[in-house]
Amino acid sequence: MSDNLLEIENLRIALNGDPEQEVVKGLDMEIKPGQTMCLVGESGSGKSLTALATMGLLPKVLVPHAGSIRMKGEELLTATPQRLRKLRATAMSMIFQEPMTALNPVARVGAQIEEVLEFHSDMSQSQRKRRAMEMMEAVHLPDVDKMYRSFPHQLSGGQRQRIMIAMALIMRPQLLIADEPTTALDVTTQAQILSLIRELREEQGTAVMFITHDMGVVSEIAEDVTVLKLGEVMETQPLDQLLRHPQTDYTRDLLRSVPSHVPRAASPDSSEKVVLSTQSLCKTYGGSGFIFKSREVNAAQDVSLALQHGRTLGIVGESGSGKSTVARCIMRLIDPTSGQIMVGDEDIAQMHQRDLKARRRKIQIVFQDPMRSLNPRREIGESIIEGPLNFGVPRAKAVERARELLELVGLPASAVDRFPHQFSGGQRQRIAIARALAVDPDILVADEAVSALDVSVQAQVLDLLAELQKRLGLGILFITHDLGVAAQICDEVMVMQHGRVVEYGPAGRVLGDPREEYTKALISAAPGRHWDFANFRPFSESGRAATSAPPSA
Amino acid sequence: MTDQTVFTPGDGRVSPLDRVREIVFSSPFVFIASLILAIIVLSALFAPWVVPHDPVRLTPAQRLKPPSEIYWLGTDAYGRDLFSRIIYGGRISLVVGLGAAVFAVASGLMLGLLAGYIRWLDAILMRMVDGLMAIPNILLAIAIVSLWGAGIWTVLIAITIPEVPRVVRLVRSVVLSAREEPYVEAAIAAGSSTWLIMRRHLLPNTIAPLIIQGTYICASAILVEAILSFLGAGINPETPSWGNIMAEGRIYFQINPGIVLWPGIVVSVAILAINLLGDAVRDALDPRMAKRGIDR
Amino acid sequence: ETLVAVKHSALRVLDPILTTAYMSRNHGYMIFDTLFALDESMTPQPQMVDSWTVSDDGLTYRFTLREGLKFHDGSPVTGDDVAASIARWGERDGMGQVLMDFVESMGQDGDNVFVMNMKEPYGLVIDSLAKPSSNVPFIMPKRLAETPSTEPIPEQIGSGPFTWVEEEFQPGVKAVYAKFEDYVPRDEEPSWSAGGKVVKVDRVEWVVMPDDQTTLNAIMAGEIDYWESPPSDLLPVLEASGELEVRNLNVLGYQTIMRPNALHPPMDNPLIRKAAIASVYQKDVLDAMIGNPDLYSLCGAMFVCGTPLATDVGSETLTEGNGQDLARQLLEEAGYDGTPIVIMHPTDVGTLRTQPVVVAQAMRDVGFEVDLQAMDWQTLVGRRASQAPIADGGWNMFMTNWVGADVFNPLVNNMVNGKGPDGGWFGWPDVPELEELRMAYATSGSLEEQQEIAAKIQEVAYDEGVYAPIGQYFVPSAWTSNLEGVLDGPAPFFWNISKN
Amino acid sequence: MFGYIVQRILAAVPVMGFVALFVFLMLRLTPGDPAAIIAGDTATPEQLQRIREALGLNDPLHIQFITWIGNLFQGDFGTSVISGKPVIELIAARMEPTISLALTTIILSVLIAVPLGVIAAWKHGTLIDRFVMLISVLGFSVPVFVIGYLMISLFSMQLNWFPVQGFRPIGDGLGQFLHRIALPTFTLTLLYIALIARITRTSMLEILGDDYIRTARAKGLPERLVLMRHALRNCSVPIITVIGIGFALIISGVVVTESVFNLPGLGRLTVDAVLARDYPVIQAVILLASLIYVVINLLIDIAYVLLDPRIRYS
Ligand SMILES: Nc1ncnc2c1ncn2[C@@H]1O[C@H](COP(=O)(O)OP(=O)(O)OP(=O)(O)O)[C@@H](O)[C@H]1O
Ligand SMILES: Nc1ncnc2c1ncn2[C@@H]1O[C@H](COP(=O)(O)OP(=O)(O)OP(=O)(O)O)[C@@H](O)[C@H]1O
Ligand SMILES: [Mg+2]
Ligand SMILES: [Mg+2]
Repeated sequence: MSDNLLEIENLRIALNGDPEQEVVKGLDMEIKPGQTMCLVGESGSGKSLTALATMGLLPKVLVPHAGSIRMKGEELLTATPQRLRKLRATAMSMIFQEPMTALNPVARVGAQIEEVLEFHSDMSQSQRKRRAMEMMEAVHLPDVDKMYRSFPHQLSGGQRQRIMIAMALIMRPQLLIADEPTTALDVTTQAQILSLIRELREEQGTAVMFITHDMGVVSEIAEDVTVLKLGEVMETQPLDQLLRHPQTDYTRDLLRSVPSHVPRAASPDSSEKVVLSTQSLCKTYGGSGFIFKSREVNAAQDVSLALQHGRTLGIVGESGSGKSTVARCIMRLIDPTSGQIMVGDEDIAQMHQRDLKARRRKIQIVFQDPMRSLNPRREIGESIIEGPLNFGVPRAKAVERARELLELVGLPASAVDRFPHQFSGGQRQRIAIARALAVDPDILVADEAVSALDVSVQAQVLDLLAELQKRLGLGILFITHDLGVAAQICDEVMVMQHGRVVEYGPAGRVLGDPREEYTKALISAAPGRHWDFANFRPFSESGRAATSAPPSA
Repeated sequence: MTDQTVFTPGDGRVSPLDRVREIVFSSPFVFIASLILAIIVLSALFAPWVVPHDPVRLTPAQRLKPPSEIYWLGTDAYGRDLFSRIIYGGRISLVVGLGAAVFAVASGLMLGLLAGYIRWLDAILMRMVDGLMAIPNILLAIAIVSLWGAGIWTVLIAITIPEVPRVVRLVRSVVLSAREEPYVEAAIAAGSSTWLIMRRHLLPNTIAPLIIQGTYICASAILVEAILSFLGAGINPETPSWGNIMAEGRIYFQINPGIVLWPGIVVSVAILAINLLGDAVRDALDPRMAKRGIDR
Repeated sequence: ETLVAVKHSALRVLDPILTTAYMSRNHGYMIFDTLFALDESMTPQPQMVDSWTVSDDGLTYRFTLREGLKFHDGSPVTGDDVAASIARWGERDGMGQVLMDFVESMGQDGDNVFVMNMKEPYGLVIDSLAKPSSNVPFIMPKRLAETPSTEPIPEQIGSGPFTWVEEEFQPGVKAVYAKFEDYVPRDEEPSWSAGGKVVKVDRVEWVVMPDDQTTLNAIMAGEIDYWESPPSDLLPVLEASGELEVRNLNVLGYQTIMRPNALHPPMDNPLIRKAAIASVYQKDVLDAMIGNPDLYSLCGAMFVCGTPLATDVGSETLTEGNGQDLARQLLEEAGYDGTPIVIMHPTDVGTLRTQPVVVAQAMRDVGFEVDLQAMDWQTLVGRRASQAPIADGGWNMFMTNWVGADVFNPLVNNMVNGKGPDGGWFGWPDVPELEELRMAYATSGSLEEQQEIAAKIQEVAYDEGVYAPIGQYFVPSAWTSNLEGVLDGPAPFFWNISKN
Repeated sequence: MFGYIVQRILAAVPVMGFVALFVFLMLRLTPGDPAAIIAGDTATPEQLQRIREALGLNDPLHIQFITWIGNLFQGDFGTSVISGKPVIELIAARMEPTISLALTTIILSVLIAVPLGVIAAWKHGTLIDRFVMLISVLGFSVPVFVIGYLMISLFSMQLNWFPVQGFRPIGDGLGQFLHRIALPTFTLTLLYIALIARITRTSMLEILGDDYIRTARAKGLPERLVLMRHALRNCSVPIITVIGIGFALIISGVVVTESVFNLPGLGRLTVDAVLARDYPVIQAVILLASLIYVVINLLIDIAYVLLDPRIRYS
């Protein structure tokens, strides 16, 4: 009898129980009481499935057909549904990735927390309420009385995630499984949640199985780390050990792909002509309505920027700060409320859609979500040539060009007649880039173009963009909330908050030596900023901190 | 979104024929439904070669005969062969069903696309659509038929008109949500015109829901035709349709229930088959249904 | 005690003078009374009238009303009421209009004497006043009878054996009548609408059931007492139940007819009209429509078999079914060019659904092109009034049914009216000879003379192809066996029936 | 909330206006003449003309329309041209059977169909699911009158459990009322079970894959509560929509049931009125039915807001 809390041994999970279609291939793992174990690995490597298998919540089609999962010696895979129900919330509980959808939208959050007590304790109604409120306070929710009666949609993402945590911990389980609990949150909120989990673990002695693909987060929270790849364990090591001495090539590659928070050298020439600029751009949403006006949102206020030929301007800021709004105004996908948008020497801010059509070939956009920005029903070739056809390029020529472009972005030319779902996320994002390039634009707007991608894939796409920029002299407007990414690609950075520009300047200066409080807060919240993953050591040891000025600044 | 998606080599297209085959063989229910439907459609199509008797020829001396070797299902009140009438009746009923589905879907599709994409038109069209929807459909149909005279065209129109608003609303809602999709924005950014966007990006999205709506309309039109006949506002009773065979036969329910029950069974089976097929197509076209395993 | 009866259709219009609808006529018989009434030998008998005299020159009629006749509002019936009622009826009814042509003046002489002065002697005065079917000369209070004949009377007050229960009237659902306690019946035995109208139940409810199948179930389950006109096909089921009585009450039955429109080509040619008639065999029509031979008879008499004026002159093809060759020959002779004949086909009326189908088939068989147009009865009613050409919504032919009593002499029979587009009946044949003959009939003295003229009319009518009876049929009624005293008559009567 | 309701009611005005105009024109521009119907078989053209005059049918169309609308605003729905009774009285007398039947049908259908749908979704892909779906497809595959006849011949004629026809107002006693309304209710219910069970199943299927259902399970809740408390509540919006639309449909759908069971309801009134070209009655009934539809839609929208806190008035 070991002293492990959770033991997973040779866990094999297969689609429909068919050993040919295994998605988890003989996983072993042990978690001791009070230990924090991080599960890392690229998307699809089986992290979530392992967690779900432990909870007994696997989708029906996925069958654990071999191995065992033991909780304090008790086999879970063969436990009855009743027994599992009993164990959930009391012995083990789970927090899910999406705080938006993991809560029942039509029930008050207080009731959702209390529900746990209803089934796992014999407290009275009022006791339950008191306990729930205590727990809500314990996760540092403000104004608990009001929160208690709120519906999920009335809370922010961070608050919702706290509710989830309160719900998971209210019965003081011995094991907390957190499946990417912060991925959907912006950096500041993420930092708060991570420290909350740390704090609760220390107070309650809960063991944590923490799932993430973000090495930064790992470096902040893990004691031990298990690296997964395609359903197999690559290695398990204590955190420091892993970061300094990764045992496998896979782990090494993974660590090398993590974008550094040290800004890259800016492109040398800063006297190039301005290809895109805005003056006092404002966008106000809402305010319309037949009798009763809807609420107004000032999504962008007084935004002025200038993008030079062949250079990259980054826009960073937390979620909802108005980054996309600026991008969409510039693309004239929405109509700006006021201000100017100069493309070349023409103001397109109030231009009629008909006249815009011809101007569109100068400026193209790459959207955040590569799957949704490609029509799933059309071959990707069709998507790529749509623009050229609109601008009068003969079809045969357009297709020829599409093939070239695919090769340019590193895909086989023969891929033109495949459908989007037949590609991986990174490949799709390359297709989206190829599409944007198809009309030979001067300006490329990339709105969170790499946020949805794995670090390794992300790195490839960023390299691609940099290369293209060098070859074609594109001006890139790059929108991201990831400061590491911004540091890697931008020549200049603009920080936004609540629709306003807070700070604007050369990337090295803004990220290395921020002047505004907000920028500082943003930078200090970024997880893993102390660690130089690519060189397997902390920055402190490499002799310069992430916050110090880059050499070329 | 998984990035692990395997890069499937080879041709990604599925030919329409394969698609049909896939749907038909997706479950034994669907297979049987397709088979039955095929039999009904073919026998209606080739009715003149299938039926043993002239379906309109009156032979008063043979009225209300029970099933026999000559008259397989017996005869109706005019001495016409019930079996032959049911086979021929399929022609009208299927034409009404298909016609209503095609007309309703076609006109609803046009109006819905317009409403969904052209803001100012939307308000006007939607008021009219709301108004049409508010008028009770059977009453509207009865009014149209009895006012304009009963013929296959009027019955078709009467059945179609009340269905159009539903299609318009459906298409409009699909368009409204599709036009928020990034790929539509991407098309705008690529300089595509409104019409091109509708044709390339919005129209294909409406197809799956329209097929389901279409099968529903088809089935309900066959029933409404029967109801109109029942209420005395159906197709000219000389021409057999499943509806008017039943309607004419109902007073003989005690004497020869087969006149109502046989066509009733055929109608039910046909509609059942159409519905099952519609569901199967829906499942095939809506990947979410097929892919998503339900957690237990 | 309440007697629940299912009627053949809904009571809609309550004024039996405004409309000729049978339901309104039947309603009239409930709450109104008549001066004279026909007995089962079709002889006029006094009903409200106690005694009457005719002056020797035949110009003055004096009718003395019975003692104690009262309207439902309590006022006595006077000669003035009668005069006003007859005048209103005379505006609407065909036979009444003829009568009015002969009347010089009408009025009262003392409270209960009604006097009628004629311009010249007229043989059918009493027959007119005893007219049994639509429109029946019902007697109503003067204030009601003064309503223009194109507007409905505002109240239902009569002197008949039943009173009208307005509160419970739901058009299209039910009509309710209560026994009129102050009604003074005659002493004679009831016979058709003549004789004593003794009411033996407290209430009569007329209900409408939209579905025959439902009515059948309801009467079998004992939920209703009386079914006025069950479809003939259901009679065996009703008879077989053992608890129901099924009997034909109307010995003259119904005449079903086909009526060509004489205004438009090709049917403006009498030869074509005759060809159409010659193509039809009554037995085919009746077999399809009624089925049971006990319930129909082949009858070519325009004035209905079983009446004094019945004759089979000119009707051989109809009753023998041997006219197809003649029809083809006539078509040839007329040079028929294949123009389709538009037959209006009402699909919502059970008793009219069949004939057009059979006739169409018969006509096609001899070489006609037929365009059978389905429509509801009300569309037909609207459209048949149109004299417009076919292309503009006109028509060539339709079928309808008449109660025997509505067609049993040349004056009431609308179809032998030859006045043409002005004053003729739908179809509008313009045959002056027919009009002369009808006038001769009206003024003729003896039955023999009448029979002779009627036969001549029939001959001319067939020869001109103005219309053809395509069968006589009977519609038995059914009632539960606890009803007694159900009367025969040209219309259904509800007095004399007791329920135990 | 109040403002929202006012706004919605204002928005209904053009809808009703469209219905009024549509119905009016449809009736007047088509053949059929109530005067000919009143006059009967022997009327001369001149008499017809006078009757038309008396009914106001000779006025120009726009005058007739304006008069009608004007009277409507004064609460006057006109009088039936055929029976001479005020339309409002005719309708009032016919409301109860129709509304009763609609209510009993909806209530019974919901009670049966929702659990069926839930079970089918829960047992998705199993034989139970298939069976429930088959039953419900069958429900709307069989013409209503065929179901009605079969019901009567089984339950009334053979078993003698229910009367074959007729209606008793609820004022005559609940027992009487239910006894009479039972068969028509069963008949119509089959159809609505089909509709409601299907939508329940479909929306449950979608919801059951949602994250918060997994959360509920992760909390260790019993399956019954996961389904009822978390899943069902979240699909109430589509279900309510179908119920609401179903209710509106019933108003016209009862025509056949009313005929088969001889219920003196609105459906029959309208059919009779159409067949007799009783314009004021047809216009009023259709307008009323549309109004009911609009009101039900309003209620549905209000229900949305109550059931789903995310939906706001807009
Ligand atoms: N319901 C399902 N049906 C079929 N395959 C599934 C299902 N859920 C997951 N898989 C497959 O199982 C594999 C592992 O999935 P899992 O969700 O554990 O990945 P993950 O490591 O959590 O990835 P991510 O970082 O994207 O969340 C993937 O290849 C995925 O495609
Ligand atoms: N269509 C819209 N109607 C009303 N408000 C909107 C609309 N789109 C965005 N907003 C609001 O405008 C503000 C800025 O939104 P925007 O999408 O530009 O933020 P963002 O910086 O791109 O955030 P994220 O990082 O989450 O994408 C937010 O408060 C958002 O709620
Ligand atoms: Mg995962
Ligand atoms: Mg954004």
